[in-house]
Amino acid sequence: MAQIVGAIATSHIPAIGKAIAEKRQNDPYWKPFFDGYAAAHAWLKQARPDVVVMIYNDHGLNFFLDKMPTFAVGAAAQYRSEDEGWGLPVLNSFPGDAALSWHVIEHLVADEFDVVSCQDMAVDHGFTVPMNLMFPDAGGQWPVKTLPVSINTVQHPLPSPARCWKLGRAIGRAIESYPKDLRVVVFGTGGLSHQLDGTRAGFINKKFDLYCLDTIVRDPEALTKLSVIDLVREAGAQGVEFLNWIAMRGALLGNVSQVHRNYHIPISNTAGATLVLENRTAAQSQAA
Amino acid sequence: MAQIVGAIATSHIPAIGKAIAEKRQNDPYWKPFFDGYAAAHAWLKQARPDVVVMIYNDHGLNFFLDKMPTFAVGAAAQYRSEDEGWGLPVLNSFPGDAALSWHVIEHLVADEFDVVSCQDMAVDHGFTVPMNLMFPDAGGQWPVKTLPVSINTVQHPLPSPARCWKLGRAIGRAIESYPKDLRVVVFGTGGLSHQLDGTRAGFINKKFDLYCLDTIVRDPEALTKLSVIDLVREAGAQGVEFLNWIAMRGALLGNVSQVHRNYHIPISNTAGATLVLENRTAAQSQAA
Amino acid sequence: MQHHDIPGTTVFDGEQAQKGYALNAMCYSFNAAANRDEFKRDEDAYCTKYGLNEEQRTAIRERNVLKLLAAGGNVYYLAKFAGILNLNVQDIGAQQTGMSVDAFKEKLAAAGR
Amino acid sequence: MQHHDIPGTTVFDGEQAQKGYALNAMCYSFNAAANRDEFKRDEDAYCTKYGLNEEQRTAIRERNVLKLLAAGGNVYYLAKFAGILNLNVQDIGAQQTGMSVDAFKEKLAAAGR
Ligand SMILES: [Fe+3]
Ligand SMILES: [Fe+3]
Repeated sequence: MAQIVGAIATSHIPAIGKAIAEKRQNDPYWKPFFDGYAAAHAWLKQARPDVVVMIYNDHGLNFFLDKMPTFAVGAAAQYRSEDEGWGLPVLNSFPGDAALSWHVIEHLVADEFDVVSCQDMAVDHGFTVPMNLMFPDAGGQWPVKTLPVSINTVQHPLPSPARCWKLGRAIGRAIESYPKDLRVVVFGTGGLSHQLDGTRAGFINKKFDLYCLDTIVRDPEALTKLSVIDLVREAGAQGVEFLNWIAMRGALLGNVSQVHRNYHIPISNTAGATLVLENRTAAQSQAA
Repeated sequence: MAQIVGAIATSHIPAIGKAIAEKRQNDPYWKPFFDGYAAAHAWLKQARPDVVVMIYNDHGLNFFLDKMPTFAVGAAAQYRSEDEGWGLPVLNSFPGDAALSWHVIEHLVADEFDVVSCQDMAVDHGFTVPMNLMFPDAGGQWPVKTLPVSINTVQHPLPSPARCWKLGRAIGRAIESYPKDLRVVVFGTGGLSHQLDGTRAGFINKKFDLYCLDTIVRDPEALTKLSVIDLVREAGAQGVEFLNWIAMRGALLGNVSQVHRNYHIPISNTAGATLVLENRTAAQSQAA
Repeated sequence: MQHHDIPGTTVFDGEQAQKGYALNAMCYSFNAAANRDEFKRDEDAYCTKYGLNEEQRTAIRERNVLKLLAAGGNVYYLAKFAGILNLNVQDIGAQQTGMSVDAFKEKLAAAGR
Repeated sequence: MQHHDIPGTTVFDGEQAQKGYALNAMCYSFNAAANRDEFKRDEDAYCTKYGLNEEQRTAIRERNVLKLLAAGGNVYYLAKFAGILNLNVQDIGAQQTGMSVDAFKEKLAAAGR
């Protein structure tokens, strides 16, 4: 059966993609940030995922206001990287696993999640930057299959933290019921606190971010008591991306332990953060 | 407060639209069918709706497999009629009520329905044929505002009858909480039994249709025990459109009585049917 | 994907969808009159534009609905292809069931009695 | 729609969306380089093509982010307009808060200590 061996949460700021494209990882501004990923790379090497379930938010590449999903799940053979308006280099397409996608979609709909299925899908920096960060030696050939899940952060009303948590739980159950021996890592991307628009642009809330980093490991359901407006208030208008982290954490159905954590202010306008979590289910513990 | 005064369920077959466009309502084939709408027209006259909530299924005009919603809710100022591939005359746009749409969307998301919001939307025969049937004297100026709700019947997995019933309940609650004195009628369109594809093309199941027509009035929750596959088996591959009727019925939160019923085989490949229901809530009974 | 034993019926699930995406995308394009005209001018080039595979091209060329379904076509999009050929749902129903159109219509009428 | 008293923040809800659809549609088109080039060649014509109202046109002409937001713009689409102008998020942050870019960057850094 497929197993979720762990999860990685990471910021996905476009400026990171730009720095990678311009090979600036060793610039003084960037070095402390990129160095923070060494522990994640080491963990990924031993985790050996076959599939990455990528929970992120489209920022206006694949979806527009004419048809704005709450939850969208990719079901394509591959996912395209495209120009998002800033002329950054486009990356190689990301392989999908359509059979797994449809298995997940069937389970989510059966669990009463009213998803949008996407058989042709472009994935933006919310997806591509974390892939670039976590697989820096990919050299054009992504070493995993991917399964995108995009959560609406663009057009309020957004799904609540509680709803996103439940989505994560359902994704976890769906993966664990898949009858192929796949090793799966769930990514949750975006955040942490930031705000780009309004006179509160530049808002960062370190105190709340640290609370989120602590709580998401040891008491994630406490986060489901927050409303979307709480997130806007405390984490900034774009800090609502923390919904992706909540869904990611929900997918870990076993015993969860923290492998690594990093917090770095600022990356662009954002409080940058990374979290690596291990998930040990009963099945995995028996096999060990 | 807005009130749902009743509901109309009706088939929406394109051939009806063609017959209307070609002014064939009095042909021998069509006369018995169109005559059956007189009672619905009479009821609508006294119901005087300000808004029609149109629960239907897009058949491949507004949505494609690249982004296939489970539930989509219109939020535009107006909705366009467009060519669906058969060159039928396009109708005048249908006015929307964006404020009401957003109120409904906010409530649905708060009730954990993961809807797609649509700020620019073309509506196909599932929407336009019932409008044409129910407002034959519109003369180009639709006399009501409209709020489209499209349910996926194209790409399995489809939402279950139980899920569609719950959607209807939530729509009913959302409408009844709207602080403007609007008179609302809910339309549920499509069906009844039919199958267009495969060697079972032409399948019609009168017995099951009559069961549906009886049960949807007096014991609608019995229908929530059916699976989508039950509907495919009993009502035909396209008979799954009955999901729209189930959602319509779910929106009627008060005491429901049948005003009119008609059943007519065949219209094109389909068992044509119409149902007019009155909804009396506590508020309405007090006002009477 | 579950397989359901419903006679003469293929449920359009993920498995079917994966087979037929190119074919369905082409037929979805037939909403627009300009696209229908372009197809009519050169069917082969239009099929190439949409990347149809050999099985799908053959089914299109043969106007064979059962073959189009087997190649992953979804009837809602195939109906727009049928529209180009001026075929209605009784025509395609008759074709799929191997009946004459009159016999097919009589079967429908009989279901009502 | 509920109004939330979050300082310096407008929640992009249905009310904002209704104001800004044309503006957001135009900015969404800037994903494609060909559209960005067309806009650069004749901004006025491009705004007309998308049906922007006077308030939105003025805000575009003035490159004023707060005015664009007030006219119903959503920052995710406005970011693509900013990209045409080679402005990054610190540039637009500085503009909206009335600071110099250096002061804005310092404010961000200070939030980390
Ligand atoms: Fe982001
Ligand atoms: Fe239909």
